[in-house]
Amino acid sequence: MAERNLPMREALRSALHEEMVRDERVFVMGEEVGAWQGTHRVTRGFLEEFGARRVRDTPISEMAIAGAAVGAAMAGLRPVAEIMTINFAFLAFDALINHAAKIHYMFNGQFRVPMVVRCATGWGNQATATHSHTPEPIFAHFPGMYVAMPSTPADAKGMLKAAIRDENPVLFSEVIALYPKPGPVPDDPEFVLPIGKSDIKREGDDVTIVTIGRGVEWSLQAAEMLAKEDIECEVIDLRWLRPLDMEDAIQSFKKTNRCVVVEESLPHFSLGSEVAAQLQEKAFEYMDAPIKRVSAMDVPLPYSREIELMALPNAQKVVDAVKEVL
Amino acid sequence: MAERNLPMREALRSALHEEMVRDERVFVMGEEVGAWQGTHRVTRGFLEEFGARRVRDTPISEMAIAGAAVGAAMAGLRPVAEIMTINFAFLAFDALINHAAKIHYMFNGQFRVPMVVRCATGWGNQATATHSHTPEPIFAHFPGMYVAMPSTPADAKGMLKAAIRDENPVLFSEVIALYPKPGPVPDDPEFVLPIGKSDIKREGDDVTIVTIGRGVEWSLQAAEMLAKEDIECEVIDLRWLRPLDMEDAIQSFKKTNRCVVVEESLPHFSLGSEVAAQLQEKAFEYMDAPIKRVSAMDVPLPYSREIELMALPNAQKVVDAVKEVL
Amino acid sequence: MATEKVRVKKEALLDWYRQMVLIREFENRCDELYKEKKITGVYLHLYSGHEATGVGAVAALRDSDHVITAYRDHGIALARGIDPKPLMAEMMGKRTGVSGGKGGSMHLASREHNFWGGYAIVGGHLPLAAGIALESRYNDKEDVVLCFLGEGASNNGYFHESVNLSAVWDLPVVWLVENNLYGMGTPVEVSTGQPEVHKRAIAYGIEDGGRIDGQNVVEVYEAVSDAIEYARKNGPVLMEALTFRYKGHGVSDRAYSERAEELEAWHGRDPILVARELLISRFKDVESELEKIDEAVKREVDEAVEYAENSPMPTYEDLISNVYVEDDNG
Amino acid sequence: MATEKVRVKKEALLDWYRQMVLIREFENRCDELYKEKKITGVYLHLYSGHEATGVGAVAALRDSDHVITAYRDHGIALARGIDPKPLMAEMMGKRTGVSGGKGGSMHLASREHNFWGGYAIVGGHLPLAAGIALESRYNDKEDVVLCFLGEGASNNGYFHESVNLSAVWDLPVVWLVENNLYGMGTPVEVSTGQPEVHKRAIAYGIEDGGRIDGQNVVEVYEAVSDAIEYARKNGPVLMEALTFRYKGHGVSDRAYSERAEELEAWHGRDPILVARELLISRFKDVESELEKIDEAVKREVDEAVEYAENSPMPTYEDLISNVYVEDDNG
Ligand SMILES: Cc1ncc(C[n+]2csc(CCOP(=O)(O)OP(=O)(O)O)c2C)c(N)n1
Ligand SMILES: Cc1ncc(C[n+]2csc(CCOP(=O)(O)OP(=O)(O)O)c2C)c(N)n1
Ligand SMILES: [Mg+2]
Ligand SMILES: [Mg+2]
Repeated sequence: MAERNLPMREALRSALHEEMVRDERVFVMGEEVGAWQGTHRVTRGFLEEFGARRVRDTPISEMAIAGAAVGAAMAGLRPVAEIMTINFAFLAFDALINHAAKIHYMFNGQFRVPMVVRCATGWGNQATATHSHTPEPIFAHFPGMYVAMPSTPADAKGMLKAAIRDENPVLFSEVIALYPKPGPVPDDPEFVLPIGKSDIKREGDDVTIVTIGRGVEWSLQAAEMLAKEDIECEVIDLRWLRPLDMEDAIQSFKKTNRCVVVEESLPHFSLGSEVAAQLQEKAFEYMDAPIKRVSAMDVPLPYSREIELMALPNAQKVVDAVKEVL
Repeated sequence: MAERNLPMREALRSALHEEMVRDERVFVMGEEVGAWQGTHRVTRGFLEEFGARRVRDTPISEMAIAGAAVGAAMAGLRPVAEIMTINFAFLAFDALINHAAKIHYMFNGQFRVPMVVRCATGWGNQATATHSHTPEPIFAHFPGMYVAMPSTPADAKGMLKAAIRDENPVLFSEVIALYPKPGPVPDDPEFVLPIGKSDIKREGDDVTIVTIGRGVEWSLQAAEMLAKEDIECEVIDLRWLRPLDMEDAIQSFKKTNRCVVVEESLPHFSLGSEVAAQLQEKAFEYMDAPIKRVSAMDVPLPYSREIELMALPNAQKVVDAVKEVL
Repeated sequence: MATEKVRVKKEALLDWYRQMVLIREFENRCDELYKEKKITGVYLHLYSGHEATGVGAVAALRDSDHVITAYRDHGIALARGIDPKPLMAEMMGKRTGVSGGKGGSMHLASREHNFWGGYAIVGGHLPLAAGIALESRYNDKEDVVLCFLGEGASNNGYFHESVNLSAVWDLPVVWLVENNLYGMGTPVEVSTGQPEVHKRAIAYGIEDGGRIDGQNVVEVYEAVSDAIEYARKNGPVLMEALTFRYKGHGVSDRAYSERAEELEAWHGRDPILVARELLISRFKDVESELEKIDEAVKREVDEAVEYAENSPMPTYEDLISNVYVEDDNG
Repeated sequence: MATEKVRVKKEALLDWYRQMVLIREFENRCDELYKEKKITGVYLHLYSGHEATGVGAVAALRDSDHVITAYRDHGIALARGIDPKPLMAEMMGKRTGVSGGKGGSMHLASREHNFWGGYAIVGGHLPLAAGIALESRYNDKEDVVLCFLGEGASNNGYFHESVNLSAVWDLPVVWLVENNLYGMGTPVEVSTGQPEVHKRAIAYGIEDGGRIDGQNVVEVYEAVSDAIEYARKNGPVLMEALTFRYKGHGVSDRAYSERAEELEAWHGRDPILVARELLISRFKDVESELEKIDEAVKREVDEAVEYAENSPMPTYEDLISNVYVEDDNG
């Protein structure tokens, strides 16, 4: 199949573009998505091409952005709302959790909420404590809304298309640090990945690394480093926090009997907690060592570059954790 | 020591009352705390006694209630803000997580935020999907703010006093179903429990039950039922989700080698996940069985009584889980 | 925003009278059923006292227009013509309820009536109203959204952001504040520095639909008709209807003894009384028709209660369904 | 809200001139240091163009009054008299920075100056301002809070809830909107139906402090002085100063080529130029004094940069400290 090498930003842009061309009901709304060309340039050129009807700049009103997307979706449109960074989605928490995620259930299926909320996420650029969250687990805590977090340009395209076409609300987290990173992306406009399906990003027999988002990069780097010492890691990219697909992870763990969970988020009540809890429950007999977690340190993020990096996970920390479980 | 039998509601009321008498800087604010006497009657009589300066009714403005409490605390007061139910704290998420919890750190200790946000929490009274959350784990995910959840009237008093006297922000969750439940409460106005200290609510050698809030009641009931079959459960009440004190739980697990975690919250990225993850990590050699979790079902909460109860944990579900790990 | 005052026809007025009596009767019955523990749970917010506002405003709509409101939704649902049977069944948490027993009193809705539901988070439905109105504009339709909200809700961030969004996008929404002077126990002067909520229109540069008498169904109908037509052609309108809540905030809340005097005054301006007097003064020999209506309504509510009582409870299957849309009809 | 216009003294005007030049110089240097990668990170929002608003408004305060603002905070910090050295150190993430290198450009603060900080969540500091003002009222003090915010921020729920709370509690806050006509790339007419933000005062029943010329430091000083004195005695005031942002929203944002013409027009009304002309027209032979000031400011900023460059980075100890208050001085 034909493919091109694109940065994740462009993969997302082409997915969104193709879906807007395909389906007249799809439109984008959010702060700076139009005239400013998108804070992260994902909607670059859209206002010119699709016009102000389908590319809608908004005031700095996160509650209303999310809530209006809910209403528009209920009424039959397919909004792709951008909340500039997921930090600001805290202001839309009620609209997302108590409205987007609940309305289909609460009214017994009378309404559907086929909306996507795209958020830039993640940290590592001195954005400081309020602007550096990677809080996807807290959104995925609640039923009713899917939560996606792609790690490669191809996944980004296939997952965003799946999110837009799905009948349910999806929180779509785009890791800022990954926007510029390139990778091969299928040209096929029907390249749509299944919702809630994890992916084996590298095979190996010695240790299972379960991860998501930016953690995939650290994990693959760590796997490279460990391969030099003849330690073969299997890297499972969960891709979705909800639905959380643990099948590949469990299969892999049953083979390797050892696991490290790698995430960019904070350590408590988080992805690592859930994965470890499920593995020990569902594959207890296969545990040869405790499951280790590599997460951000349990501190707010500081501005100053050096100490910020100390708090962030990286490949070396993954290597160290893998060695602990061997 | 002299004590009285009080419902949790009254224990909270007396703690708050005593602190307001003790410290002129302590005041309450929130929706219906004054003239209406408090939605949950915890501030009954306060407006009459302390006057409108210290008992402040607010508009329906959760963002401003939490945010103004932050400012007042920074400036030297000790606000005890009430957010009527924790569901509405979703609207204050940013004020709590990005402001209350971050300001001390972000400004390098220049400011302190000694505030308490009291919220009624929990479900089981047909309050439906938007009004039935027990979402403490998602607040406790973030560093900077403590999260308390007492299970008895005495704990409620001692923990609320600790929260008010502490120099850090505290989210104080009061389980609605426990408000009317009575228990002995020390009269001593200096009865202050330490922050972040768990409590062994029942001793036993066979299985460790780790729980919090309303889960304590279900767990103690289950322990009674199991004792009739000669199964002795140790019930650990964590009392605080942050700081999360795992010492008692780990000690107990090293003795029983079996554990069930019981919580009222949803199952994913939750308290059960974190406790299971920590136990398998810190006491791996002691695991004789997988750690099981009893949580609410992974659905929004419906209105209709019977099906609502199906989704809620209860003593029988705890009994079943304990038998699974035996 | 002035149009000719339409002289309301007798049939219309009689029908509004019927709707108001139906709402009152429905609410009274809910109150009783709650005391009998046939309706259970913590929340049940009665519309008694507000009838003229709901009925007059909804009467101004076309079928293709949209309605959305907060948790005090029974009266709006009835005014929109939804059968009392599945409404009463919802109160009792039955499978035959409009929301299958999953939404309850605060979450009535009927997609086919373009009644988009009651919502229990104060202010939470306001951006939804904006979004629904956006679909109308997006697809070049003429439909308007009538969004009810309490005066208490107007102090929430949702209000500000949603009304402002409706302004910048010229959305066809009529923001109708039911100003019943209290939010739970808080008087409007305690909850805002601007107790005339309609005056906030200027903060968004939108049309100020004024403050109207929410006890007079004809006045409400006429003013809301004007607002709806304005919104259809131009953009959002903010207006308020002065009314009063007869019961506690919800049935499980204590009644307000301090309010006794105020309450009595408002009962003197009871919306049903006002309509009744208008009918009697305008049309002769109408009393017997009114009596017939009163009786028919009682029967209708009896039947609704019977239907609800005889309906089955939802099952485990219902508990776990509709968490997600499982099919793929997108 | 009319008081006698105070005739501003020469020393005051010279000092304001100095402050404005200091801010301009500081910001220009930040811009250069960013290009040299000595200041790093994604966010750095320069105050250039806004100088008269910040300096004139802060000049209206007593030392015991309070100031709080958003992330565009360098100019306010300097106007409040904070030493440029620890401010510049903060830009570079140094341990000697006002916030120990943990807050960065967007989170400058100095408790001893009653400068309560810059805040990066749009609108997030508004309820904090209300809370700080509450302490003043609570303890019967006379202190006022001057809260700066952007016109873009005024469309956020925080604005509505905070200003309304200040109204119902009669809090001594001056809400000063720095209306620079854009929020990032969004013109004010696109972000609200009411581009004259001060008119929103009526939505809360509070004092409307009007729209003032934010380029003229004397006008700002006088109008804000009136507002502050009003707030001290009565309650909140909402006002706006029209100004303009010379640079991109932040240094890492692309410049706005479409804005070139608009920008040129505003440069014609540069706040430093305006003050300079006023000084020259009013006081003879002032030019040499101005030159001295210009030079002194350059030296001051040089020293600040040197100080910052020579300061140590924070350590692991700093990373993990101040997450919680560990002592117990309550
Ligand atoms: C966000 C939020 N805060 C608080 C509540 C609790 N609450 C329910 S109704 C209500 C009062 C609303 O008053 P108003 O908007 O005037 O409507 P009314 O009840 O008078 O019809 C409050 C505070 C809630 N449901 N949601
Ligand atoms: C809640 C929130 N939403 C969005 C942003 C991103 N953002 C930062 S500054 C800004 C524009 C603010 O404009 P304005 O209030 O006019 O201030 P100015 O930058 O013009 O000084 C935006 C959208 C944010 N920081 N916080
Ligand atoms: Mg009301
Ligand atoms: Mg601006």
